[in-house]
Amino acid sequence: MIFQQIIAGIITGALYAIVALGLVIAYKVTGVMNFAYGYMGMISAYIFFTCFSVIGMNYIFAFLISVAFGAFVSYAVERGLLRPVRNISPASMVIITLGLLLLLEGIALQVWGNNYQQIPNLLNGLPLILKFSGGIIVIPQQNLLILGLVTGVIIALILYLNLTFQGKAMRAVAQNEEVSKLMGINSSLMMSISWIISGAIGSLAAVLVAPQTFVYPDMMLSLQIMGFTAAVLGGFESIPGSIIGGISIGVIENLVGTYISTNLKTTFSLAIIVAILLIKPEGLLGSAKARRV
Amino acid sequence: MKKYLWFTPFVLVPLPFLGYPFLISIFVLIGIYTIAAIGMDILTTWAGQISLGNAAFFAIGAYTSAIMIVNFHIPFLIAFLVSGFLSMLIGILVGLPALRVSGFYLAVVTMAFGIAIQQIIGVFQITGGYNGIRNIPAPSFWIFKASNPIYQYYIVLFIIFLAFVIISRVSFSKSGLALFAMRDSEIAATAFGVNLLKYKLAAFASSAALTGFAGSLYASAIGFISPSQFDLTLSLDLLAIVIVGGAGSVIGVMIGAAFFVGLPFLLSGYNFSITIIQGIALILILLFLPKGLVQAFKIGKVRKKA
Amino acid sequence: MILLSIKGLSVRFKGLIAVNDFSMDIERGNFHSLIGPNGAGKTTVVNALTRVVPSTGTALFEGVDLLKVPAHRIINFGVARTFQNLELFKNLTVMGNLFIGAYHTINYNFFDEAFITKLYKSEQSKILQNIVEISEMLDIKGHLNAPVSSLPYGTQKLVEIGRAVISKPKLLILDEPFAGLNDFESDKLKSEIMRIKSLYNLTILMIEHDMKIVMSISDRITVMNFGEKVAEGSPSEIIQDRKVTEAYLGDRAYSRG
Amino acid sequence: MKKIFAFSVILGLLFTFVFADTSSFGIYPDKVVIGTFQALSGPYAIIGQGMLKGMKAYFNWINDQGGINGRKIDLLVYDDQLNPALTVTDVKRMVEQDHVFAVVGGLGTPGCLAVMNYLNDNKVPFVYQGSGAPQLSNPPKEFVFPVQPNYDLEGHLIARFLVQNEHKSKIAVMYMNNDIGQQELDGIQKQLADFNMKPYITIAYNPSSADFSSDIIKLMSANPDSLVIAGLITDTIRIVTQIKQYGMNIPIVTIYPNADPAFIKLGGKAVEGVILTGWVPIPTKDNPDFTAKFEQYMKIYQKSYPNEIPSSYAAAGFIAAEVFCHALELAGPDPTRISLVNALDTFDNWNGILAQGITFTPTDREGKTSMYFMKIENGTFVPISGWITLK
Amino acid sequence: MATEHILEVENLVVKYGPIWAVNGTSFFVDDREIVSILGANGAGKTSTLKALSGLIARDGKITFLSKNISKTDAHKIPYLGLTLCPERRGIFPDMSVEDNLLMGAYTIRKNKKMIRQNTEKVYGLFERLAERRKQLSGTLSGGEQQMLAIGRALMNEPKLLMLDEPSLGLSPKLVDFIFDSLKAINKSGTAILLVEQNAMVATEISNRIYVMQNGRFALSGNAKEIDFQTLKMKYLGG
Repeated sequence: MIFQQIIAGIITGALYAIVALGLVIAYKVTGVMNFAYGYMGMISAYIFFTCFSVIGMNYIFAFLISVAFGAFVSYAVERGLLRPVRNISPASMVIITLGLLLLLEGIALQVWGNNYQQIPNLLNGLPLILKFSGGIIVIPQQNLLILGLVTGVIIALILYLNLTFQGKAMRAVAQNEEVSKLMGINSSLMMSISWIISGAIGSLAAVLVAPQTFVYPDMMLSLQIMGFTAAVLGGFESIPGSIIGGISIGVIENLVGTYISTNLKTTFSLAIIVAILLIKPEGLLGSAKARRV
Repeated sequence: MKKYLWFTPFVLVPLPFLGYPFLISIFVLIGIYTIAAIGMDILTTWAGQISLGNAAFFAIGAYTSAIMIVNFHIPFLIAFLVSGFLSMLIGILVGLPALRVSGFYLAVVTMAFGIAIQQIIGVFQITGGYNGIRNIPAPSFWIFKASNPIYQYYIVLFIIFLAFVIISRVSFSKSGLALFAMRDSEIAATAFGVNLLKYKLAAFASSAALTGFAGSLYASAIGFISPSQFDLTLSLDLLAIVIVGGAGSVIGVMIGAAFFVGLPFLLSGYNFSITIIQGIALILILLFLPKGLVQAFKIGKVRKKA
Repeated sequence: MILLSIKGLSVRFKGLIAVNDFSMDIERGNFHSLIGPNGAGKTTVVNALTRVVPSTGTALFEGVDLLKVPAHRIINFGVARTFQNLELFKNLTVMGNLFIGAYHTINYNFFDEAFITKLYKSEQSKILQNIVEISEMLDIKGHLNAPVSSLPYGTQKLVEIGRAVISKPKLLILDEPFAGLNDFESDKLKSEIMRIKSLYNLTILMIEHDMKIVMSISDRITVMNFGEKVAEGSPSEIIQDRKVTEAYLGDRAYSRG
Repeated sequence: MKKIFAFSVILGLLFTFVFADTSSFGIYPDKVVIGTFQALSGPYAIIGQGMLKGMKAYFNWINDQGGINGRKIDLLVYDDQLNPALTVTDVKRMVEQDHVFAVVGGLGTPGCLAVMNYLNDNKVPFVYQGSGAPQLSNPPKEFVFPVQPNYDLEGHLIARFLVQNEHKSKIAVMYMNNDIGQQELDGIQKQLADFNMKPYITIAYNPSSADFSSDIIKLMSANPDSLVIAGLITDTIRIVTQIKQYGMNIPIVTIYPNADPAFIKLGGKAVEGVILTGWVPIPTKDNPDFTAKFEQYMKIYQKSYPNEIPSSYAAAGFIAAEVFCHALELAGPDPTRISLVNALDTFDNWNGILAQGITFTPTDREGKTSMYFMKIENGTFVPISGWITLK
Repeated sequence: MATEHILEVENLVVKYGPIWAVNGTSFFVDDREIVSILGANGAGKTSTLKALSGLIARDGKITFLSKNISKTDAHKIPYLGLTLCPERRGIFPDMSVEDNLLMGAYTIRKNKKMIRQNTEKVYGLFERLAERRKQLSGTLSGGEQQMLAIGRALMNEPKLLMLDEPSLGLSPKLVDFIFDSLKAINKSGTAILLVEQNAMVATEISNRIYVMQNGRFALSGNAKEIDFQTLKMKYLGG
């Protein structure tokens, strides 16, 4: 059972990881911690619902439209709302994105009402079953899809940031905005791109998790909380850190849920994370220097 | 603003006699949130620490007081004081991480604390699990039972007044200025003898104590508590109240609390989502009135002069 | 008589040696300047002394090793400082900033404040009196109730010095007090500093780049380069010192000069 | 002197609140003002909106006929978002400012429990609660009239059904870690204890969870022969869906709050074959009497909400309105709160349109104690048992 | 072209809030020239360079290759052939040496061949970088970082290279090496505008110098004719 739980934990953790990843990308380049992140994704899930279930579009097409919409919302938010106040204090940043969160929640309520809506799984066939001497591992197809897509996104992102010129330029902006301007890099454009990527990732996460949670205004709340925790655990500046952070939280949660207490699953997981942070305040892969806070 | 401060009691004291008894219950609620938000204010505005977990202190205060009164029949006043004290002790424990982490990291640590406390309360028998605790009697002082909301209103008002008096005395004294100094520049504050350890813990302690007092009043005023009432939203609301109303001003916090607690009642008949208004208000206030709604009144005043 | 004696002070940041085995004595009553090119480690020395950064070595101040004292207790021994890029409490008024300067001299506690005890009243009026005195002397009395961030840069510098002076220090450390001031402001600040020094009987350690001022104001000068002391002496000795010229103008300078 | 004067004015004003005859508040020559609290926004709005529609449909129908004894029903609605803190304030507002005659059909266990004693102490009748909390009926309270079956009772019935009808012995229980789940579990455990059995495995989950993989893995490795899910619609569907995704195939029984078209709509194929309990009857071929009544119900409902299929929450609201109106009629031409209570206590297996078999006595306030089982087949509810009662 | 000023600055003013960092300076750089701006700390040298590269708000007229760039955004200036190698190097510490150089070639990113050539040129100039091309640049020594910063600035073949205190924190030997490299760079056709505290090394390689004090030029002239004693006085006061 322990293997099965770890695998299930990795799949849950993969979702935490990409939420963390999206947060970290935006944070690294623009220094904004986006507390409305999950709720921006939620809007995309509603767009998907509208395209797929109401208008009756093709699944893939609806998927692409909702992700593109999420990217656009993210772009607009960064450009229109957050860019003008880039240098405010962390507390104010929390509040302003919190205001955004309330606003998005309200908009969703107003536009789509508060009934739960359903998005179907893309893959609904028989689960993948692996038998081996120690036991049996069952992975539902939708979870395989999640794992596949998340891995794909992570690999694509890492390749983009490490191999392409533009990706490297974005990393340059994250490390030193002023000097990157001196290289001729349009840092303002890079910031927008980082939010577009972040928004697309958030939408992807929302659409992937929606069949499980249903679509409703608060659907992303717990995913967002865990995504944040994962990002902090990973060091908030580090992309590999956020992935490791997300997956380890997923696994910790499942193991705690199995062997310690179901009721206190989240509590124990959070306690472990807080303990790690107290021992290593900069997170697992964070660096002690130059924290952007 | 200061000039017109004397006017406030003349508005607040006779308020219950407007003739809308149910309104008083709302005023009581606004007052209780004001007390908790003053606690938040001390932490954020005064000491510059973020907390996304203050709902936990609210819960600790409410549950301590409710358990003492319902299960052990301890007089309200004692339960009230103990709940503030216990919150304070736990506040100090939570403050310890604040010495190691700051900014967003602290926000996440306190958020984790808030979520954990909510979950822990749901698990134990003595707290009534997810069922919560019911039939918590109204605040009483020996034979006097403040079951009428009017009495509760004056009790709450009195506590806010006390908090206001203490805050106004402290704000230009050693401890208040030391907190401000710590917030503005830790390095300079240290250089002039401010012990960061002591003041960070003191900020957490007093914030937790005030929030705990508010929780105790809440339990007795509402008469029913359950874990779902003390969720992340409450913590965020407390923070938002401070920001909207005006950081650092008791009157401002009151206005903020009225905005966040009172407005939903006002709009409960209409089919319009209150969060849109709250969200827009938060954003606009942060963009244009970084010192909160209080600043708007100030601006009005200056214009009149000019 | 020596007021502060630094011996073997070293500061390392992650393997990088910022200050290496630095020693220096400051005579009581002296105006002692610490100079050197950018990145030589001057501010690091001061940060080590005031325990902002961890360090090894000793710094005996009237028999007490400052390097063993926690940062917030340094002021109690009579060492006050200003900061390179102004570390004022920017949301407080000038009065509030000066008040914190006197923080460590205040004996009342929270309960005295809440209940306005006799002790509170007498201490509070004493401090306010001090604040007024200092502000009169520095000619910033008119700004007492102004938020400090609203003041011109030069005035903010004065406030920062006032905040240090009100703490009644024996040793006052000034970190680049003249940076960013125009000639007029510099002259004014220079005379203020000299006046304060004699009035309060201060010993001053100053980091400064403006050589004209350093040469005209100092009793003694220590020169640093690459984290080490390269020279020490009176202004006239320093100006002749080959190592100083090297440090400032580059190592090929002497051959040409 | 001035001070004393001011003081006595204040005291006088304070006392005006205390003395007043309240027994016929809310009764006017042409109308009766009653109040209700419903979650019209927030996560439970789907329930509150439905329930309110059912109530309004019935009251509209009654009012169109001229009301009860010449008085129309005037319903005040407050949105408490199923947040008990708001419920308390809203109910105080109804009682103290709006002077409602009675509170009819409040939604949500936390809110109902939070205000039941307040209403009882203030002698305001509280008819029908959208909650199955046993505390409402036990101990009985003079002014509180629960109608819905309570969860403890339901737990008993489910356990008995699984053991006696379905011959299951390894019964797993997944329950929401809150009052509803706990009470269902209590009922199941007590009933199983009577059979000298225990639940095979019990798993508590948090009401806010969305991912049940670790719980399902636990379940799979325990390998039970049946599963009871004591949770609300969304969690139950999540669990059922994920169980199916994991390829697990066992009989699943869930509780009556889920017996709603939304359960099928949201659950889709995954909820096929799930067994539910019900207390609001559904029309079938072998029950022509009730089928006629059900058609009447649909007619009444669609008069207010044309072309809309009522949810089961609407049915609950409808029943609440029915019970109240019938009692008001019995209470005579000049009803008081006391006479309403006395009228309610005469209900003996009373059948209205939808309301079936409602009984109240001064010492037993469990209005409805019988239930039946149904199964989801081809996207509809199909009854698979007759009425079952414990008593 | 050779006699025309490639860079001409008229009446440059830089203000930080109430502080005037640069107070109306005018100067020029000719093609293939090395010009140094000398002065003590806080004199306004760095602000001058930041103003030229568009990083900070500035007043006055800046003409580069007959184009007015006084309002141009910072990230557009390198495209014109004007590159600043910033103070304290400003390398990207979490990137490899090679990637750092690549960032320097951002303006010519479409021309893969030219990038390859220029990279080899830089490696030829600084062999130690070639040895460490895969290393994270944050782990390099101070001298190597300076080489990297200069190399990076050369990657897009600027017409005028501006350097802000390349000698900062380096040992005398390394300073010599860096300045010899600058001479070589200049020989291959790049004009250099140098800001330095280390006056003597700077003077040695410069054609002309300006000495800055409190945001103004206190002294200017041909580097060979400058009087060392006067210079020393400007530095040490006294």
